[in-house]
Amino acid sequence: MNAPNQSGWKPQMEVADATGEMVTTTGNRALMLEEPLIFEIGHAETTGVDLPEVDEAAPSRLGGLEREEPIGLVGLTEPETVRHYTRLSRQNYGIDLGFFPLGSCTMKHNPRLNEKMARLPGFADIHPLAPQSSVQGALEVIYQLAEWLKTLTGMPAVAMSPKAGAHGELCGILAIRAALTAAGNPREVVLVPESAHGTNPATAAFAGYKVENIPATPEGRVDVEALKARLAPDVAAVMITNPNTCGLFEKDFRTIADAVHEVGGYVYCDGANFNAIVGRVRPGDLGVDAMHINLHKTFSTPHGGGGPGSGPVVFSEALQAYAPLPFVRRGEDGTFELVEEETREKSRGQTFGRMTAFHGQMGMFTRALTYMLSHGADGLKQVAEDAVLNANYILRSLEDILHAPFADSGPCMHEALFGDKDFGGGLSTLDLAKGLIDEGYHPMTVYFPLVVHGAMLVEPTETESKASIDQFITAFRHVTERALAGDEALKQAPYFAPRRRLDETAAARKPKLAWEAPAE
Amino acid sequence: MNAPNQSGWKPQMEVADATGEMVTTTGNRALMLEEPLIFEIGHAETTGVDLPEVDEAAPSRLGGLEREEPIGLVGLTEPETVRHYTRLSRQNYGIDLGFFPLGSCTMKHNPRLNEKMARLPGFADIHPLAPQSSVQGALEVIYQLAEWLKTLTGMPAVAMSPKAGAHGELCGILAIRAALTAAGNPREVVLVPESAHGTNPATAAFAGYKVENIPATPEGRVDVEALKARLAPDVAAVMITNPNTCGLFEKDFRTIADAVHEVGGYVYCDGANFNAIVGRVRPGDLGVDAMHINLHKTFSTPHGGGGPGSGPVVFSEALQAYAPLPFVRRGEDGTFELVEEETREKSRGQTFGRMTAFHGQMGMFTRALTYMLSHGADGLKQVAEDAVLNANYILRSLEDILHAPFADSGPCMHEALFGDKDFGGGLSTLDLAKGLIDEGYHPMTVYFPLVVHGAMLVEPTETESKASIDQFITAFRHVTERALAGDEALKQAPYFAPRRRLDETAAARKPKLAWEAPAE
Amino acid sequence: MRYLPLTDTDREEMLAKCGASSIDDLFVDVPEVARLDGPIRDLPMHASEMAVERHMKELAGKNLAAEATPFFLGAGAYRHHIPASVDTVISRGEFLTAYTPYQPEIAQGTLQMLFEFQTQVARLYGCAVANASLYDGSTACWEAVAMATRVTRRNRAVLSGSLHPHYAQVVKTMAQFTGDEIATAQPAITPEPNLDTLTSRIDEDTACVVVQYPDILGRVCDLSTVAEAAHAKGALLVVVNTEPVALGALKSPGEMGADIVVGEGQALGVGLQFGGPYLGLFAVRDPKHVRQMPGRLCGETVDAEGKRGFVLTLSTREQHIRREKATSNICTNSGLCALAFTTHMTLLGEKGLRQLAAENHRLACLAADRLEKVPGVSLLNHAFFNEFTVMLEGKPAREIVRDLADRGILGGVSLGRLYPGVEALEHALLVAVTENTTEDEIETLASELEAVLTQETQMEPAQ
Amino acid sequence: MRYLPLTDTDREEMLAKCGASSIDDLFVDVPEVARLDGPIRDLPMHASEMAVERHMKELAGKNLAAEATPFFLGAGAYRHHIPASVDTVISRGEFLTAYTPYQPEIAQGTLQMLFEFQTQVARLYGCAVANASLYDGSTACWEAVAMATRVTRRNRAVLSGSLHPHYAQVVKTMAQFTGDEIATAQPAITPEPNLDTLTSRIDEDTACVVVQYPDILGRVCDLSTVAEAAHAKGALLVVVNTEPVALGALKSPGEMGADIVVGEGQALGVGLQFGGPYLGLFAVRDPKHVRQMPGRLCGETVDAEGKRGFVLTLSTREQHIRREKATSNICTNSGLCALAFTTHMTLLGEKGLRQLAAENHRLACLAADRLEKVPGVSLLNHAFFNEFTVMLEGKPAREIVRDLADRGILGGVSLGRLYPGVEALEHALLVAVTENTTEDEIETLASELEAVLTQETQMEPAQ
Ligand SMILES: Cc1ncc(COP(=O)(O)O)c(C=O)c1O
Ligand SMILES: Cc1ncc(COP(=O)(O)O)c(C=O)c1O
Repeated sequence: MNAPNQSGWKPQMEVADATGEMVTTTGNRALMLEEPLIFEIGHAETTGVDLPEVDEAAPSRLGGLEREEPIGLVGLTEPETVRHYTRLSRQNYGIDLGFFPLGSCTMKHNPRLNEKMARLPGFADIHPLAPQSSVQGALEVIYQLAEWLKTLTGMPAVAMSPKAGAHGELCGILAIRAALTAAGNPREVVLVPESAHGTNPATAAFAGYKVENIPATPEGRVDVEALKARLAPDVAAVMITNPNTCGLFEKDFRTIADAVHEVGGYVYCDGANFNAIVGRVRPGDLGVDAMHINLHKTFSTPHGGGGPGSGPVVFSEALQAYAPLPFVRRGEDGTFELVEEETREKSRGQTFGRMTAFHGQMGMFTRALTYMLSHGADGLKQVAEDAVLNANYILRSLEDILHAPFADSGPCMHEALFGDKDFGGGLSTLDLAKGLIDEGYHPMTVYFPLVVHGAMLVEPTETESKASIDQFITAFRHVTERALAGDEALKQAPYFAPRRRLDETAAARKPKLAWEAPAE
Repeated sequence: MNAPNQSGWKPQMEVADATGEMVTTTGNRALMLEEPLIFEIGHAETTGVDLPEVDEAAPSRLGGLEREEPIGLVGLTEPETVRHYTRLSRQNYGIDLGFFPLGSCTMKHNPRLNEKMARLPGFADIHPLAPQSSVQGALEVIYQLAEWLKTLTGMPAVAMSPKAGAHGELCGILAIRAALTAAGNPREVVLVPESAHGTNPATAAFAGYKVENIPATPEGRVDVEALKARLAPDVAAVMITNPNTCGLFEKDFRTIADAVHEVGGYVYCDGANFNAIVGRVRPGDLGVDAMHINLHKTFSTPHGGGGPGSGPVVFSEALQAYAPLPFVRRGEDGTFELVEEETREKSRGQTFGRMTAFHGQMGMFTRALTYMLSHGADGLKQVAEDAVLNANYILRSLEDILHAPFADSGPCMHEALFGDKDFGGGLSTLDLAKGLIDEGYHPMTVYFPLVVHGAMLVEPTETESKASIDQFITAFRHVTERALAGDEALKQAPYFAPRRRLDETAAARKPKLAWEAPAE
Repeated sequence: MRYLPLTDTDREEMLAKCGASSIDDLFVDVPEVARLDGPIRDLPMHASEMAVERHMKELAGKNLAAEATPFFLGAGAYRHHIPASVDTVISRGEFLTAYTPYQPEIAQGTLQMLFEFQTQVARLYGCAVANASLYDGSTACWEAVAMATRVTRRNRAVLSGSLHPHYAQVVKTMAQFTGDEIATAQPAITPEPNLDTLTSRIDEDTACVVVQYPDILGRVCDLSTVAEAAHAKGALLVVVNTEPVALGALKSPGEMGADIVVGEGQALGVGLQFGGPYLGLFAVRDPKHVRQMPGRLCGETVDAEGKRGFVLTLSTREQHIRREKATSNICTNSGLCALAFTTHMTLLGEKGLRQLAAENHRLACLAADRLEKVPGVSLLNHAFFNEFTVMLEGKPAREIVRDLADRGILGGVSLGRLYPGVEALEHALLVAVTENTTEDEIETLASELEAVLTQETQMEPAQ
Repeated sequence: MRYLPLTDTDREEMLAKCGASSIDDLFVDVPEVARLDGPIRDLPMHASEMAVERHMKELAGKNLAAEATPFFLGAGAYRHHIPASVDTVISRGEFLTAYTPYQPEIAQGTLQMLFEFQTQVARLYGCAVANASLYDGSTACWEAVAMATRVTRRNRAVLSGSLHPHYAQVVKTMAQFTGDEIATAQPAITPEPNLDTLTSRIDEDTACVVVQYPDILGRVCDLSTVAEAAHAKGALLVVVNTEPVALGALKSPGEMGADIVVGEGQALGVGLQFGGPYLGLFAVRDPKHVRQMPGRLCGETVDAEGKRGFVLTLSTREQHIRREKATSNICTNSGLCALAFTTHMTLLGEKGLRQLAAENHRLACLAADRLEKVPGVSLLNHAFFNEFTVMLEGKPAREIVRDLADRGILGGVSLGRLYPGVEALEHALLVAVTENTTEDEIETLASELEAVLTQETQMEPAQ
């Protein structure tokens, strides 16, 4: 296809700017640049690589399955490719640009040394099935990281292979189910607080359990009495997030754990918020049986616009034997061994199986280990303390104008939770969030947890300076005042972003999920 | 200093946007972010590195010259540093963002393989004075690049050490002066066309020559007759840019060269525009005695916001012996040798000396060699052809509405030259340039060359697609029509850039060239 | 601490604002039992970048990087040349340090990229719709089985014997808890997969049949008959692909009637990375199945000014809305790997991908022919793309692989490692070849293999 | 061609628009004699990224990277640890692929960075104003001499004997054409530089005296007396610094009365790079000299809305305005190296720079003490920062350096290489130590040096 492009896309598109004035013929606004789809500028004949021309006469052993029809792909040369993605990137907000207080997501700075180390050929260019003698350094990375995680959590075992938090949750619940099954009865129910992240109930259901809600107290914590009342031999496990999604530490976790253990159940802890306590509290001391750790949160492996993550799961004595394969063991001679199905007999005889092909998110392991070595035990403790201090500072700097439902429940942990009470003119949390976008911020998490109306969950993390947080507070107060005053203009925000508010309803009504050449 | 910052800089700054509406309290406009100076957010006590605390008691052998007074520097942690420079970078325009037709500057795409190769420890982490046996690969890079340059230009020798084009000019003129001096008389005058780049006369003057202008013909080329008329034994050299800065090929270059040689003078060719002819024409065939090559133009080493560059100079037989030190020689045994003062006796006995410490811009050499190997002889020829085709396409697509003084002088080379004739309402080239900024483009070179009123020199380079150039033409026509129509609004452009027009007069009247803490 | 901006003065001022006299006041809710006095013992203290870099480089130095040796490993992870500009793109802070695009007005970069990615994957697979990525091929395989059970309301899945054993393991692991029944088999060591035995296992209770293409032995064959057989019984055909480059030369699964196509996308843009992070690809041929898909979907829409824009859509399938009724529990996926994949694919384009596939096949044919000439080596496959199985006489393949490694050659994957205890596979070696393989390296493998095979058997140290 | 977007169809359409039947029509103005028919012969054709990468890696592999060996080289180029984030910053496309900021409204990133850079350099040097960079230290040194002649309207420069010989060479090379007179001398091998002999060479025709600090032998001493002597005669003091880290511990040249301070900035952010690109620093103590400075200057101003912004200013000094009357012919400078320098300096800050300097000095003292214990080695310097000179008995230092290199140690720079033919310096070895040097490496150097010195002399292959 050699037409200028496949879609008849015209390079110019008359578009007015936010204020309806100052039209540019390109639709660009100086450095705020429009960018078409690759399918609108690429060609089937264009390529950004220099490979030998296909020799049609060459012998083929494809069993007569040659692909004859056009695939429908287009290519760009390197200059066009670099520019296309650079322009797209400029329509994105990231931690590198500014404050990104997305509650429950721990958007902390991603150290660049970690990126550099992960790219060393010795880590990036090795095959998962290479003879183990040729990858001792890689196995040692996994081993060292595992040791750090066990020590930081005070737990005896860890499964490294889960690919993200939710995968870790599954890993933990499966181990619990395996243990219960081995004991004769997998049981039926997993108890989950209303305030829990969606992955908790979804995971329990995926593992074949019935999910029941645990009520919360007015102060935003698990209602221990109600929970105890529900505990019975049909309860396989409770899944509790601690610090919880309201940003509070579950004071009575230990009591809960003991009660659950009493009825023969297990305690799963969602460790997504580990950043608040890392280096200061060991979940193992709280009676946890299984907990996943999001390396892409607490240990700063980059979120990358939605992943990849890594969700190792630490286990108590009781569950250790059921952990999945593979894992790394250090031999007497100091060499490292990857224990797979092949060698399973050697241990974890009761392993419930395998979570994924190969051995987990190596690229994240190297980053997380680099992060841990950089911070050390003292630095990690400081991480938790500064994260919690920043969150409390924000809570106390905003509670006077913004509804803070749990402000009286004591100090918050690493995130501050607010609600949209008293907003004027029918304005909502969403409007405030969009107003913050114009001010140059990524909004906090909105409408989660579900237990608070118009919830706004603000997680500053420890990598923000006081000056940065002070500016955010000023901006947040400014927009909040507009919201309380019912400022109409806020309904239209954002004004300055690459796009105004997008029509999500239309998107869902008749989904357009792939590009199609417009009919001639 | 532990105050939040040293300047009392307030994180918030009420600023209206372009249209005077939609104030944000931060001054940010969504992804268009304001950023203070490091001195306004940094602290003397803050640092982004982890080094041992200074031990005041440690033995000092500084001869009692300890620095007692504060230096006055501030530090930022890594998160703040990465964000500071990322935010600043977003206030910049670069080739990666869009079309950058800055005439005479050859803003072509910078291949990323080149960046990767230059960062290999084997190139980036070696010392210029390391024993030569330990840096044979580096010497081979210089040698191979030198061979490429000699072959592409058809010249017998090359000096690799000049740091940029202007430095190369100096190198060439000094070699000429050395040759003339050796012949008994350095002579007094260097002839330079009015259309020449400012570095040409500046260089000649720096080398102790009197500069005289060569007049141009109405069609934009050197006036050969006038030049011949002026040639005399006092003329040391002529400096001619070919293709010239009007974007034309100097047809009569060979004739001129012969005439100059007849009176015992030398021909210096400014090779900044080599991109138009690389792989298609060898300057050596035109009678050139010395020519610099901007590796940061033709051979795509990045401009980096103003450098570094690299300006190797090729020499004719006549000048070869006077070339500066050092240079790389290949021994019979295939080993490479760096010839320095130490070993000068071995050759270039008459070298005029040394242009710089060490051996030149190695980091640019690796990039340029990578570029050459990628393109090859066929690719480089295509580079010149596509660069010239793109420029002519622009010339012919705009000449109907924009004054193109030399449109009838035949095809242009790699750049198209226009003037601001017939603009309405007192609008000028500058206004058109600022209008293009709003449209999402970096303007062309303006007011150079001096021979054309309100000159606009458009150099597309070969790394732009037709779609990209078509969109530019559309935008350019749009803004040109506004200029011809005398559209008042254009006087205020740009509207959407990080800053509106800046007051350069005020800047020069009382220069503020360093930050100073505001008086309390 | 180079990553922690708060100064001591900041901390004091902020504690004061919080009415706290010390940081401990903010941790009062932590029960006594769980409080630690100082930094955790048995762990090192913070270290400079220089020191950490030394440590990590030392560890990296203990691994034999593929670039440093003749390399023939595959079995679900392939080593292709990744253009330098891919790393430039994924290193852009705006991509690297962004979160899932929950605020679309300032996430159009990620969203448009995902829309382009979904389109590329759908077309590569010959499907209508692809999602925004899953963890990896193996988990995508399980998600496909789970989806098939939802679509068909049946709970029995038939896995081909020549499905990657790790993938089969993952499916079986998950199924044992969901109560789904998984019918598996061992790969038959035949030049061509026996589709009849496979189709014969499909019955009225079968939700789906899962086939790998090319399969774990590198074999390729037309799956249309399997599709027909499955559809005849009201079951879905799930096709698994672990080498996307193959589809630049081979008919797409969609063209052969696959209902769900899943696979591993690591081969493009992502690299080996010792097994992760990788990229799970997931697509469906029939748009009507979209609402049963797992994972995120990016869709086109318009903004308040009518400009085209992109958003995450159909979220009512997902855990954050649907909770226990979600189609999957996945949240974080493989966003940045998807970016690497789509960037590489954009650089290739239709032309480049076909050239890349052709070059891989050319070299693989070369290697197969050459290895067959080695005494004691026989080629199993009739057809293959860039990976094939050879049977070795004498020692088990696992020992041969170690012998070759001792000679600095990564000669292939022994099926014995993947199928511990399966006699029939002990002597099978899986050899993969890509554009990165030189003809010299093929020659080296052949001659070294010959040397190893002919040297009299001797005990090797355990791997 | 992966870098050339035009398709053949594009080319046809565009040629048509230009009224050309073939590309040759656009090159008609090239005289017959100079036309080439095909691609230039004797050069290879285009190659894939994979092939080029192989070739370049092979060349890189032939060099002994400093990170791979005990390393003690200095003499104007120093190896410090560069934080990883520096490369992140200079790799941002908006910085990397920008040109000189001629359009300030869309170049505020580069301009503000330069303003911050100028401020840092001025403060480091103890000066009022610094420019936006020159090529490197050696050319900055010549520019300083040239500026001094403009300011004083005199044309004689006195160079200290302990100025880096390459710098002296560059100054002499330039001066021979400008007619300026350059008085040079050899470095005297004394524990301290003899300032009296230097000041005695200053007379009424002297435009400036040029002194390096720390000097080429690593020596440091108070230059106030030289400043006074120079000023007494109406001459300027030019101080050259090749190791900016030293000024984190040592009094600044400005404090000692230097009028112009120039130096090499490579040590911070830029790296070794076999000698280039490097970073020329240039500053003046007295603002009144600003209009005689070479190179670009970035200044603060406001935009039409009153917002603070930055522009290139005082351009009437420069070639593009002043042409033959410009203060220098420089155009392209070292912008990206300035960015690397300023980023590294921002990461250090006052505290980090002082810590870095202290650590360098601590290790250098350690090394000096240890090497002095080696039989046949004596320390020359009384005072030094992170580099010092040792005198070796027996073989010339140049051979010792080669012997050490053969043992995989880069033990220092032999002054013999810098001063060919100068007897007195034949046995002098310049040893540099930075935070990158480990105490083990110092021990290794000492013991290997001992081994080399004691082994009986034998002919070495020419370097
Ligand atoms: C509280 C909580 N639990 C679980 C998860 C799921 O983790 P992941 O996204 O890594 O699967 C998240 C992440 O958003 C979370 O915030
Ligand atoms: C025609 C011409 N000559 C000389 C130069 C000077 O080259 P450099 O900037 O590399 O010193 C330039 C660069 O702008 C130029 O365009």
